[in-house]
Order: sequence, then C-alpha cells, then structure tokens
Amino acid sequence: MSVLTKIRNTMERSSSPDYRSENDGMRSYLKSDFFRSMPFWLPPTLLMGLFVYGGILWNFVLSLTDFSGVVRPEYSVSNFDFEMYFRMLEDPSFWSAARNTIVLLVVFTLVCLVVGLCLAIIVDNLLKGQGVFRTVFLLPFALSFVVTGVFWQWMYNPEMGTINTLFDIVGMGFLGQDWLGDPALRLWSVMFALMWQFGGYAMIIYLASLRTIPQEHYEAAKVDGAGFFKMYWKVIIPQLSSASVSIAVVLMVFSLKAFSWLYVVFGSNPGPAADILGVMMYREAFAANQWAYGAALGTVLFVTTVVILAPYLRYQYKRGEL
Amino acid sequence: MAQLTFDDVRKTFQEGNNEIVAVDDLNMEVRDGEFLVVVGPSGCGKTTTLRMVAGLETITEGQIELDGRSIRGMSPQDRNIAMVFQSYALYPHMTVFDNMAFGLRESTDLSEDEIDDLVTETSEMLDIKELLNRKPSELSGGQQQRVALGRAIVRDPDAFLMDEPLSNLDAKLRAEMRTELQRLQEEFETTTIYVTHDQTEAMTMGDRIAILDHGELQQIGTPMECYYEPANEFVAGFIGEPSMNFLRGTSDGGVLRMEDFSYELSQSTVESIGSTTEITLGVRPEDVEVVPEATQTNDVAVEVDVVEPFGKENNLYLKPEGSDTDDTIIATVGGRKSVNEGERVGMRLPEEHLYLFDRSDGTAIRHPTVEAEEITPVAE
Amino acid sequence: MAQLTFDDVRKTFQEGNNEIVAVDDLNMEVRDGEFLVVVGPSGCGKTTTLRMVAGLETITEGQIELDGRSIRGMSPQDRNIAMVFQSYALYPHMTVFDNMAFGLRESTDLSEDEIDDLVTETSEMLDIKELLNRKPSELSGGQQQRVALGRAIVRDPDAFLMDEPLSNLDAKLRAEMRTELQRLQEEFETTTIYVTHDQTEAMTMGDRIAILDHGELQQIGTPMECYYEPANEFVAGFIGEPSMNFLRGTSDGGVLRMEDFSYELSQSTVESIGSTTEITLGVRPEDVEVVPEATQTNDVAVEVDVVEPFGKENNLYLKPEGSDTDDTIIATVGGRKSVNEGERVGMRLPEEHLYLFDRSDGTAIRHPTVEAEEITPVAE
Amino acid sequence: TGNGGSGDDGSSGDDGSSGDDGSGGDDGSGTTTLELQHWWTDGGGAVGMEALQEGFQEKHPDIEINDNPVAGGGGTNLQAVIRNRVLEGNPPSTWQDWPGANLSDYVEAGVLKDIGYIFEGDMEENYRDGPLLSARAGNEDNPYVAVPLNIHRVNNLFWDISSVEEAGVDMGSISDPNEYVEVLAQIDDQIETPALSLSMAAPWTVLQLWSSNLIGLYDAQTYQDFRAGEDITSEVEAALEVTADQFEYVTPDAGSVGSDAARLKLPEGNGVMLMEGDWAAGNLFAADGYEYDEHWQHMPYPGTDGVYNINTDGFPYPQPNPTPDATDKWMQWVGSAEAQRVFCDPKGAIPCRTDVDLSEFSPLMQEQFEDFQSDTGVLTLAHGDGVSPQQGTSLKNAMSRFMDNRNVEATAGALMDAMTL
Amino acid sequence: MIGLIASAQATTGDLLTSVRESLTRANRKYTVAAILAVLLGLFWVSPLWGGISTAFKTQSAFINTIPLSPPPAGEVTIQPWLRAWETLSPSLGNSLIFTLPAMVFSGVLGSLAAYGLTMVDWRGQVAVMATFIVAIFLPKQGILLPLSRFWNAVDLQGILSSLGYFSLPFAHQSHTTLLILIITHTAYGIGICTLLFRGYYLTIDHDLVEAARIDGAGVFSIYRNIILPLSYPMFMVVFIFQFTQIYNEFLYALILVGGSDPSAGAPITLALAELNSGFSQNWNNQMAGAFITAVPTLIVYVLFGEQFAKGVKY
Ligand SMILES: Nc1ncnc2c1ncn2[C@@H]1O[C@H](COP(=O)(O)OP(=O)(O)OP(=O)(O)O)[C@@H](O)[C@H]1O
Ligand SMILES: Nc1ncnc2c1ncn2[C@@H]1O[C@H](COP(=O)(O)OP(=O)(O)OP(=O)(O)O)[C@@H](O)[C@H]1O
Ligand SMILES: [Mg+2]
Ligand SMILES: [Mg+2]
Repeated sequence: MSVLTKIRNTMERSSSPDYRSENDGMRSYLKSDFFRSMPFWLPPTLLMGLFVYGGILWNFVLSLTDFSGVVRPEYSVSNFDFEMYFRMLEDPSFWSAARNTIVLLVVFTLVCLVVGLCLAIIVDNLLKGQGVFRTVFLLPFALSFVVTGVFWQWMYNPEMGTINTLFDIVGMGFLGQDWLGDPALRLWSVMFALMWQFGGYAMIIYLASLRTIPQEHYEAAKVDGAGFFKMYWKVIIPQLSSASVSIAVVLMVFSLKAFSWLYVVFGSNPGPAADILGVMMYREAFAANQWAYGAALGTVLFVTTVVILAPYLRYQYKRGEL
Repeated sequence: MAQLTFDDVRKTFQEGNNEIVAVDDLNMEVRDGEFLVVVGPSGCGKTTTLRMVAGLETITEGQIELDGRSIRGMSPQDRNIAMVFQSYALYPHMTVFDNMAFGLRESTDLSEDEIDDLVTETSEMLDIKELLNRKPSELSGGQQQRVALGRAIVRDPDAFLMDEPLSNLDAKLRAEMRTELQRLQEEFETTTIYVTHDQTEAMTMGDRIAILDHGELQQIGTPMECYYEPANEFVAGFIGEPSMNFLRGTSDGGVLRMEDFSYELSQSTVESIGSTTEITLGVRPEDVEVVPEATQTNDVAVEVDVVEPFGKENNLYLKPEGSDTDDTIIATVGGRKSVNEGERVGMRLPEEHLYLFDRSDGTAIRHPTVEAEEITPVAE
Repeated sequence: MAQLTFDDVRKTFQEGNNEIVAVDDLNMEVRDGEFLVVVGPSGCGKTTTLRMVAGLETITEGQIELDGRSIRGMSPQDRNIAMVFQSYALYPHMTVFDNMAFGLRESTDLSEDEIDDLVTETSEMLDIKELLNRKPSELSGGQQQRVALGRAIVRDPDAFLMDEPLSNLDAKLRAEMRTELQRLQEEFETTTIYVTHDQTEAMTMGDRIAILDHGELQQIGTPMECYYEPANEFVAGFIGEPSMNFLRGTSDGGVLRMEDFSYELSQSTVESIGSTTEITLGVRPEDVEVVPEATQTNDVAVEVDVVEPFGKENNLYLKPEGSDTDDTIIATVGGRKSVNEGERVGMRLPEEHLYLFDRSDGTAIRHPTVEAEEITPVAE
Repeated sequence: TGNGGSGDDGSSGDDGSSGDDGSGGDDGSGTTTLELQHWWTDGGGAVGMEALQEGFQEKHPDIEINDNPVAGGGGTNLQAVIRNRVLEGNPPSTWQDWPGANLSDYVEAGVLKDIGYIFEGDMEENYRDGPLLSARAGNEDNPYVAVPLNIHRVNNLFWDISSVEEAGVDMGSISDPNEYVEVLAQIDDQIETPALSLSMAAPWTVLQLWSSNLIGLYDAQTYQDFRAGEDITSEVEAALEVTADQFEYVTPDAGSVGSDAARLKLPEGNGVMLMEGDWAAGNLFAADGYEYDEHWQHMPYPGTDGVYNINTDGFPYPQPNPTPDATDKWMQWVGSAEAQRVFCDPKGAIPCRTDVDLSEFSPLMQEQFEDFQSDTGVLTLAHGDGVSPQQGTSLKNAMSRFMDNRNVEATAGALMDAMTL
Repeated sequence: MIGLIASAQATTGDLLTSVRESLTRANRKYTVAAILAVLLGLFWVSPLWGGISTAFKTQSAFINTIPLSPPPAGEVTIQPWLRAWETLSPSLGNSLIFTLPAMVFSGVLGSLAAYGLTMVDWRGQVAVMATFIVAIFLPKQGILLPLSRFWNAVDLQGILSSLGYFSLPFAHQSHTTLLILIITHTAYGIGICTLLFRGYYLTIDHDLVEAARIDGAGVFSIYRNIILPLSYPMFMVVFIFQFTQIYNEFLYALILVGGSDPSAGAPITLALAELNSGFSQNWNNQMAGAFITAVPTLIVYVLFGEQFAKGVKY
C-alpha cells in the first residue's frame, strides 16, 4: 500500500498532461504522420536527390547538346536534339556494349545466385568451421576492383597464371586457355572473376535466409521420404525466392560497377567481346572527347536499369516491403 | 481513478475497396476502478477497442470519454493510459530499470532520484528487484511479464489496458500470474480493460465481462450473470467449457418438439415462452443427468457415443436413440462414474436448469430457475 | 499396423563438455494400433523420443524396433513413419495438394493419377477438398492442422508421430480437432505416438498414457490408471487439473501428523503404510469436501482464502485455521455453491479418497479405495 | 641551353577574358609552385621525368615543383583529369600529353595559349619540322601551343638473333610486310619459339602494326592520304589482310598480355619478332644479360625504311594558367637541348632538337637519330600526333573489333570513316 | 561362457550398428560438405594466396616457380612491399579520413530516412522509397561531369576559409577536397543505406514503437531511445558495406581530386593505380600494393565479418 501511495503522491507533484482541444486544424496538421516524419526523411532525400537526380538530369540535358568536353556546352533549347541517341543506333560499339551489359546483368546475376546458394548450402551443412568458411568466401567482397582486377589478370595469365598452371599440374593442360584474350571466353572470364568476388555476398544472404527456414521443414521432407537433393530442390530452395530477389538486385548494382574491374584489366577499350556501356561511356567522354555522346549512353544505361528494376519494385510493393 | 465511457464508438478499416467494420456502435461504461474483461472470438474487435482507447487507432465515429472528457484526437502520450502488450514489447536494449523508467522520463518531469525511488519500490512489489539490471532477453517469460506490468504500474496511469497479457505463458505460470494480476488490481483499484480469450481468465479475474461478437457488444455483466443469465445464445455458447448443448425445437402448446424427442414444459416455463414458437433449448453439460434408464417423463433413451474421461469427470457424448444425425449432447458426469461407449442409458434434462432462446434473434427467453446453495448457514 | 518397442533406449547430447541425458533407459512397447500419449514437463525428453523413432535423431544406446526389426541406423525415408509437427511444417510454397502429394511422390512410385486419387480421397475425408489449390498461408490454423494431418495420413504409414499437434490452435478449435483426431485414429488403427502437455488431450485421447520425467518413464497405463492409481507422487501431481493437494506428514501409530492438523487412519490404511514414517498425503481437489462446520473426526476448520468461480464449479483455496504458512488446500465445489472469501468452514478429507506416498522416493503406497459407480446395472 | 627567355609574364594578357586566376600564387609570394601532371610513374619515363625536374630545379631554385602524377589506364586517367580541369578553367601549370592533332580540341576551344614567343629564334631553328608541326597541334594554321620533348619512332622491328639464326632467316632480305609474313611462317615452321610477339590486349598495338603495314606495303604518301581521309579502300584492306596473316603467328597468350610483357618475350626466349615503338628498346636494354647487337637487333619495320612514324611527348600550355611565369620557364627548359638530353636518354627516345649531344645515347638511338635526319616524317595514328582524340578512339574501336572478328571489309570502312570525323 | 560370447556378439553388433550409423546419409552429408568446403575454400583464397606469395618472391623466383608455390628459400624478398608501401602510405591516411566520416554520415542519414519512411504511416513513403532505390542504380560515369561542375560552382574552399577554418592548427589545404569527397560519398551512399535500414526496420516489432508512444515518447525520442539503439546490428552491416564501397572507390576520387598527390588529398586507390601502370608490369609490386591497399578492408571483415553475417537481412 505504501508503494501505491508513494507513486500517487509523487505523480501528483509532477505536471499532469494538459488536455488540448482536438479540433485545432494547424495542430492536427502538425501531428500528421507526413509532417512528423518529414524531419527524418526530407534532408537525406534532398541531399540524395540533389546529387543523384540533379546529376542524372544534368547528364540528360548534356546528352541533348553536342558538348565535346572542352568547350562549355550551350544550354539553350534551340540547341537541343536527340542526335546522340540516333548516333547510338548506328554505332556497332553501342550494340556490342549494350548486349554485353545485359548479358552481364542477367547471366552474372544468375550465376552468382547459383554459386552463392551452393556455397550457402555447403556452409550450412558444416558441423564445424562455419564461421571460417563464411569469412573465406566473403573475403573477396571486401576487396576493391582495382585489387581483384590485378589478382585475376594474374590468375588468368595464360603462361604463368594460376588457372592454367593448375590445369597443367593435374595433367589437363589442354584445358588451358587464353582466358582474357580469347574473345569467345573474355566475357565469361570476367563473369567468373566477378562471381568469385560476389558469390560470398550471395552466400551470406542466403545463409541468413536459410536460417529463417524452420528446421521442421527439412525434417518433414526427410520423413516424407525426400533425399538430400530433393529436399533442397523441392522444399528449401523454393522458399528462398524473396532472398534471391533482393540478392539479385544488389548483384545487379555490382554488375554495373564492373566498370572498374574491366577498366583495370582492359583499360578503356576491352574490345567488343567485353565492352559494356559503362566503359564505353567513359571512353567516349574522356578519351574521345565526345561528352554529349557519353551522356546519352549514361542516360540509356540508367533508364535500362530502371526498367529492369521496375518488376522488383512492384514485387516489393505488393509484398508490402517497399 | 478514471471512468471510461464508450459512446456509439465505431471503427472501420479501409481494405482496398472494402470497408471492414471492426467495432460497431459500441456503448459501454467501464466504472472507476473496475476490472473489465473483454472476450469474444478472434477478429471480433477486442484489440481494436483497446487500441482506440490507447490512441493507437483513430476513432471512426463516436466518442470515448475518460472521466467525462473526450479523448478523441488526443495523442497517446497525452492520455495517461498504460498498455500491456501480448508480446510485452519490452525495449530489448534497455535494462529492466530503464524499461520501467522510460515512461516516467518521457512523460513526467520527475527528478532522476524520484524515478529511481518509484522504480525500485514498484519492482519490490512485483518481486523483480534483483532483475533491475538485467536485459529482457535474460528474463524468463513470467519475469518479462512482470516487468511489462511494472512498466505500466509505475506510471500510475488513469487506466490499464491489457491485450492477452498472459497468452504467451505456459499453463502453470499463467495461473500464477493470473492471481498476481488480480491481487495488484485489487490493490491499485485502477480502471482496467483486459482482453483475453481464455475462459478461466474471463471467469475468474473480471469484475465484469464484456462479450463482443462481430464488433458488437453482446452482453456486459458479472461472470456469474454471463454464465447463468446469458443475454443470448451467442453468450451462452461462448461462456462455459464444454459449451452449452443447444437443441432446436418448436414450442407446441406445453410441449417442445425437438428433432429426436419431445419435452413437456411446466406452466411457468410455457408462460415465459409466450408466443414464440421457434425455440432453441440450451442445457449445460454439467446439468445433464445420466440415469440408468429413461423412466420419467422427459427422460430420453440415449446411447453413449463417446466417453471422454478427464479423471475427475467424464464427458459423455449422448445420442438419442433412433437419431439419424451425428449431433450429440454432452453430459459431464463424475470421474468415477463408470460408463462405456455403446451403452444405452437415460438422459434427463432437469427443467430448472434449462435455458430457452428465441431462435429468430437468439435472445434468451428463460434462464435456469435454481437458486444458489449456501454452504454456511445464512445467518453468520 | 505396427508395433514399436523401445529397448533400453538412451539418448544423450553432447553440449560442450557436458553430457545431457535426454532419454534414459526407456523401455516400453507401443502396441499395434494403439494410441499412446506421451506427457511430461518441458524438457523431459518427449520430443527427443519421437525424433528417435522418426530417425531424425540417432539412438545413443539401445534399440527401437518396428515390428521386431531394429530401425537403428535406418534413414528417415526408409522407415515409413509419418510425423505431424507442432508448427505443422507445411511447405509454404506448395499448394495443399502438393503438400499432401509430396511424400507420395518421394517415397512411392505411384503414378500421378493414383496420387491424385489418394490425395483427393484423403482431403475429402478431412473436409479440406476445396482447399487443395490454396497455399498454406491462405489457410486458418485449423485448416493448416488438417492439411498437416492429411499429409501424414495419405501416405498410410506404419506409425504416426505427433508432437503437440494442437498446441497452436485456440481452445475451441483444439477441442474440435481433438475429436477429429480420435475419430481418424479409430478409423485407421494406425499405431500413434502423440506428445502433448495438455491434460485434456492426455486424458481423453490416448489408449494409454506414458508419463516421462527427466528422460525416465514414470508410468505407462490407461488414463484412469494414471489418474486413480498413479505410480508415484510425480504422476499424481502431474495428472489432474487443478493438481492434487499434497500434505507432508509423519505416520505416528494410527495417526498422520501434518503441520496444521492430524488425521486418524483406519486400520487397513495403517497396514498399507507399514513401517514408512515419512508420508505425503495426497487428495484431489474434487475429493475435498467442504462442510459448514468441522464436526467429525478428521474434519479441519479452515478459512476460505480465495474463491475462483468458473461457472460450473468454484475452486476454493482453503487455509487451516491457525496455519502460519501461505499453503492452501484447493477444493473444487459445484458452481452454484455459494461461498465467500473469508468465510470459515469445515474441510473433510474422506479417507477412501486419500493417496499416500512414501516421501523418501515418492512411490505410491496407497490409492483410493472407492470403487467406480456403475450408471447402468452390471448385468446388461 | 635555353636562351630565349624573352617572353615574360605580360604575355598572359592575351588570353583576354579569363585572365590570371592567381590562385597558384605566381606573383607576390617568394616561391611559385609549378604543378606538373603526367603519367610517367614507372620505367624509363619516370627516370627521365626525374632528371628533367632536377635539371629545372637547378636552374630555377625559386620555383617549387608540385609533381602530381595521375597514373593508370594507359594515360586515360590523366586524360580524364585534364579534360575535367581544363573544362573547369582550373588546369595545372602544364601536363604531359601527346602534342599534335591530339590537342586540336583544346586549340579549337581556345584553352591553349599561343606560345610562339617561346619558339621564336633558338627553338624554331633547332627543332625538326615534324615536332614543330606537332607543336602546332598538327596543323600549320595553328599557333604554337605545346613544347614537344622527345620523339619516338613507331615503325620498328626487333628480333632475337639466335632464334632467327636457328630458323635460318636472313633479316636483311625482308623488304616488305608480305615477305615478313613469309619469314614468320618460316620461323614458325623451323623452331618451337612462337614467331611473333604481339600484345593484343589493347587495340593500339595492333593499330600501330597495321599502320606500319600500310606504310610498308605502300609508302608514306598512302599513309598521309589515309590520314587526310581519302578513300583508299584497297590499300587499307590489303594492310589489314597482312595484319590478319600475322595474327596467325602470335604467341598463344597474345590476347591478354600487356604490351610490356609482350616485349619481354624476346629476352625470355618466348618470342622472336616484335613490331613496336622504339620505347620497347628500353625494356630490352633493361633485361639482364640480353645485349643489343649480340642477342637482339633492330631495324625499321619491313618496307618502311626511309619513313619515320613520329610519336612525340610534350607539354601543352594551358590558359588561363595558374603560374604563367613559371610555366614559361618550364617550357623554355623543356625546349632546351640540355633538357632533351637528360630526358631522352633514359626514356629511350630521340630529342626533338637537332643540336643535342648524343654521345651518351645508345648506338641504337644514335642510329635512329641519323635515320630521322633523312627520313620522311609522318605522324602516328596509334597515339596522339596524327589524330584527334575522337579519331584515335574510333580507330582503336575499329581495330578492337577487327581483332575479334577479323572482318577486313567492315574494318576498312570503319577505319576510313574514323578519319573523316 | 555362452553368455560371454553372446554379450561379445552383442557388443560387436552394437559396434557395427554404430559404424553403419555413422555412415548414414546424415553423416555422409556432413563429410561431403566438409570436403567441398575445403576445396572451394582453397580455390577461393588461391588468388589471394597467389598474390601474397608472389609479392614475396624475387623476380627470378617469380619466373621460375608456379604462382601458388611459396617463395623458395633464399628467394624471399620484401622489396616489393617496401616499394609499394612507399608509394601507398602517404595516401592511406587520406583514404581513411574521408571514408570513415562518409561511412558514418551516409549510415546515419540512411537510418534517419528509413525510420521516417517506415515507422510512420504515411502513404507517400512508397514513392519516396522508390526514388532511393532507383538512385542506387545510378551509373556513376554519367554524373562525373555534373558532379565536378557542381563542386566547381560551390566554392567550398572559399566557404571554409570565410568560416576561418584554415586558421585552425590542424587545418590543411587538402581538407577541402576531403570534405568534398565526404559529402559526395555520403550523398551517393544514402540510397543503399536507406534500403538496408528499411529492410531491417520492417522487422522491428511495431509494438515497441507503440509502447513507446504510450509511454509518452515523441517521434524524435522514439528514434533516439528505441530505434537507434536497436539499429546497432544494422549499423554494423551498413558501416562495413559502406566502408568497403567508399574506401575502394576510384572514379569520384580521380575526378574530384585530380591527381595522386597525397598532400592534395589523393586516396590510396589513386596511388595504387600508379603501381599498376608501370611500363614493365611488375607483378610483385602490384601484388604487394594490392595487399597493402586491401589491408583495412580485410581487417574490417575479419574482425566484424561475424556481425555482418548476423546483421544481414535481405
Ligand atoms: N490495421 C487493420 N487494417 C485492416 N483491418 C484490420 C486492421 N486491424 C484489425 N483489422 C480487422 O478488424 C477486425 C477486428 O480485429 P481485432 O484485431 O480487433 O480482433 P481481435 O478481437 O483482437 O482478434 P484476436 O482475438 O484474433 O486478437 C478484424 O476483422 C481484423 O481483420
Ligand atoms: N539438439 C540438442 N542438443 C542438446 N540438448 C538437447 C538437444 N535437443 C534436446 N536437448 C535436451 O534434451 C532434453 C529433452 O529435450 P526434448 O526436446 O526432448 O524435451 P521435450 O520433452 O520435448 O520438452 P518440451 O515440452 O519443452 O517440448 C532437454 O534437456 C533439452 O535441453
Ligand atoms: Mg487481438
Ligand atoms: Mg518438445
């Protein structure tokens, strides 16, 4: 009883909440979720918007001019045209770069998902050392493209490189290839290296997602008579779909960044077999002094990715996760 | 310290193009210091009602008044109401002390010393003083529950709202905490609304029970009223475990004709029925008598379909002889009453224990007429 | 269709340097077609036992035999045993149909048509035919439970294992599914091991109950045996709700001396005690009689501490007068018996209802002596 | 040494509108900081650059040098930085670049200063015509805007003597690229060592090979016609075909080795022939135990005797200039015989001036220098002297497609289209 | 005697059973997984290992040994490391100076934005969120020019000096550039940070926020007292992610710093390019340089990889 009295007494001394009228229009506006949340999201949105969308818009305007990179462009509507976009249509470099970009975006993402999934399943089934292997597979993710580019140039070196040397050692030297030199292999070699770098990322997300699948699902499948592979293929993997989607999105971001890797390994002209829009854009802008053309390429690249992204956004929205 | 009035309260949710009515024209009063238990089937609007009181949900129509002042449009932090969540919602990164102190720090201008005093004393009362420096994750379910209570109590709110606070505990702990909660509420006399769907909690804890269905209030009354004088068929069926047996019948003069048998009613009962013909007869399992053979009027020859032994009692599922439906009538008999499945016995429904409902709208037209037996002599 | 034998089965887990004994020397037989309910407090090894049968856990020592063949070392998919999980473990990405068909596809070589037939039939029986094309997330809890059952049934396994299959359902649904399960098991006569910690389920569903504690089998017998003839104090306390009242006493000639009162025993009882002096007296709440006043020998004057009304009955917490402990004795009386907290009444413990236990090891030394009352005349 | 120090600060006034932004602190403070950007961070270039800077500091101790290299990307990184800085009106004092047509965009934009006053007299007299043209950004009508520093010859052939002897080849007898291909075939036939060391990782090496083939098959005039954008389809195609023929003899890793690694194939014993600019001599000289004239030899690329395919390095003069005074002094220094002597020797190039003391230079460089005196100079396509950036990029694009698809017809079209840009 | 034999038989029977058991599918699975993990793990580290052993080899050992073999005795050299360290060390500080603040700012702003867009029920949030997600896919080559033009127009140097910054004892001219890098990286990092935080906040029990509201806390207090402390695991993830992304970034630094002069604020990635551009491609130096550059990120991963793994949520 004394506690009760004490609480009551203490509380009485403290200021009791004052009841406000409810029909104060301004006040209820100030209380609206929109207004209350604004201080949190508005400043980041403005900062991001200025740099990202400001930049993209500017880039788009540039693509309408014929700015070469040395003489300041003239921003007047009368000068604007879509010439650069038409030029793109006739440029074989554009088409090969565009094709490679899409291939990279799609194939690399898929390959990486599969590899990440396999790694995750393997690590998940380890009795010991899960942490160690998780770190090992994730390590390359920490490295810069500048670094991994150098590593892989080295791995792929047809004479001294690790890969061909390994083939030699196991007596399968005939499998050795000029991995980066052969146009037929070049893009695949690039993707393989990127897979090495980002497989670990896919793995770690898959692992997290595997952990959310109740143990009972594995056991139910076992009791139902499914073997190891059937269990994964039919019961577990289908449940990873939402993780796959989100990993795919991040991987696509990385595949866009593959610019740096290609640039380190091949310089600004990787050849039609491995050229991508990002590299081409850079080459046109800085090596060829064709800024407006580069800008047009940039716009196309951005729009393309947004188009590819749209289904994801819709999917997330429908799942209520957007 | 506060009286809550619900005045034609209505709450709808917009779901796509559909309007979902969660609470419909709710009128009730929670008296100062009362412990009101709200029960009802899942989705009947219990949680929504609580959330409107707390200010977590806007009120679509009507008013909720706290001590006569409308709290509509007031933000939760201005209402001085405490809520205990089903999930406890303890702040996982704060110690028990900080969990309890948080509300005081946020909504009062007490000094840190005063807060310290209050929290310590409250924790003593709840027997969680040694836990003050632990994190919620280091507590057992029952301890977490206590902390959640403590967090509410320490603020001395005008009203407590509790949404199935015990449902995450196991049976033993639940029984313990039930007693604890009752004790505390009696001590504090703070107006409390308590949502549950546990029969035991509903019957034993509340001063009164409010039964909701489809967002509508069906009855509000003491546990005994709800049990023995249910307002309608829904309440009668909802309160009590096993559920009341319901038999559809037609009143035909002094006789109630059921599908499988007839029942002759006494004059007083016939009067209470009046002109209603479509009747539902209700009888609680513990009131069904099982006799060796159907000998008296109104006795029914039945076959024991299933026996559910509980030790202290058995539930018998009785099937009137010649019945061609699967419907059975449940009778609860003593645990040592030996009866086997398939046996033929007599079933007796004592008229003084019968409930009758108007089938058209479910309202009760007759309650049992037996009086309570006193254990001790009336004059003490 | 199968008989399961546990032969000195032992299961230990290695946790760091500790060896946790989950199941200890378990010997029991589950008869062909029997419904065995396994109960026991949390952590007593129920789940582990089931999982060893299913092949999800290796057996540390001993043998489990299915129809005389040891299944030790056999992989789960070779055992033809179906398991129903507490969480149902329905595959969320498959339709109900595929969930049910999965086991058939994996472990039999039935054609798709045959599978289709089987699934459809089973689903009809379980009343979930309309749900076959839905995903589990679109089902209610009860429906999910049915699908989980269907998935097990459709494979026509040698044995069903069920680990608290109803614990995620609300009370009403649980009661419904309980009956359903019983009906199905009777129909199929498949050997079933059913784990629960719900008293009602334990008492009503099983042909026999096995009670485990700390990995050891305490008793295995019919529900009535376990209730009326518990092997030891643990079983006596575990089965029955509210729990049996236990009173510590010392046998002194013909008198049992408890803390607050003495109890004179009859000759036959004294004989059954023999030389044991440290005794625990047990009496079930429903056997405690409450009388207006303590008048007879062995009556105890008590005060009613708390009354818990449940409608059909009241639980009274009785405190012997002059007792200085907080211990109370629970008595269950009829719902219409009117009694108030604080009243003084008499408590009578009929000797024929008493249980006596040897306090040194908890074994029962005397069970109630009352016979079952027959409802129908013995000669039918 | 540079004696024409007449042009002083005042001349910066002629850049009109932009004037002196003064942020570099040219006047006023005691010391001036000259910001130099370049990509010579390794090899002979780095040594030469160091010597160049040391020489300058000796002469002008009051001027501090801010050495701010931008390495990587085969110079593209530096290009990117410079383009951007020039556009911002914030260029460094000067930077390393390929003079010639490579600078034409800058000239057009008016961001390079007319530095005729620096060339007047001494430099104009002693510089060869080729570099002087490059100093005018490849066009006689332009003013001088950059000071070329050194000259590389692009059309060279290096070979490993012992391999050649083993294969029984007489190098002196090769008079044009077709015969050269036959020789490659013979080597391929006779010995294990791959006949041709060629880096095909980036298109510029193949571009310079093709342009040498064009000269070798025809003459300097054909090359100039190509540069002028004339339609010489059959010649271009013929040169492409020869180039494609040569691809048959390249080392197995040609597609991925860098140009430097390709050069090292000779001392490593993994390649016999190398068509490269004379900077490659630097790598060969540097190889341990691999001596000129004993282990390896050099001659102008078959059929290109008498033609000097010029690639120069130099320093453009941006305006507005953060340090006009100091930049003037740097330009004068770079244009001096002394500077070119200290730089060109380690760099493995010949100077742009005729009056440089070459006694310490390698015999090979001395030979090159002699050739240069008599040869027809043509400006390179694979680097900067002969093409604008856009042209150069397009040529390389075309060539990189060619490496992948060997489509002679399409490539010829693309090459000639590039020169009309 | 017979009993003995019987029990011996029983024992061997038990033994056989247990051997058979250990070879059941369940156990085979672990063995296969372990073997695969080791093989793949070796492959995964082989580029790193090859790099590291190369960096310790003399030129002749480099030519004469296979890449994966460790340097033979007597042919070990630390020369490449010295050379690489000499080139890289002056820039390492710059990298850290802008990476750490940019990492913190982008993380905090992302967390704020995600909170604002998640915890409050406002319909427009989906649209705002979409702009954040789309922003993640910005091709950075495309905005290099606008970016440098922007920073040219904003005279940060002037602003700083008018604020008197350069009279502070620790001030340095390069700080302008570093500040530019901080702001730039922050701005471009907000998108991914917001996305990551939002995914996390959606999983936080909404009851907590409601409990806090009832306890009398306003939006700011809820963020400060409830959300922020709960975000700790996600901050670990975001920080690690951002640290590697920003630290490893090359293009913005190239354009905004415009040179590899450490005193002008050049980060380590620009210095590394210097090592890689050699006339004679010197693998030893390059590998050593690659490792030195990677050291901070590797340390971060090895130390905090566990938290990263725990915190990630898709
Ligand atoms: N945010 C919401 N949006 C749409 N419908 C809602 C929302 N919250 C509740 N509802 C609907 O309102 C009705 C009442 O829900 P409420 O949560 O109050 O039920 P309840 O009685 O608490 O049920 P339970 O016993 O399952 O907790 C339900 O039909 C529910 O679907
Ligand atoms: N994988 C395991 N590793 C270590 N100990 C375990 C493991 N599984 C179970 N145990 C231990 O074995 C004992 C028995 O556990 P089990 O799960 O069988 O109990 P249970 O009777 O099913 O309990 P509950 O009613 O809580 O489900 C417990 O002490 C438990 O901690
Ligand atoms: Mg609810
Ligand atoms: Mg269990």
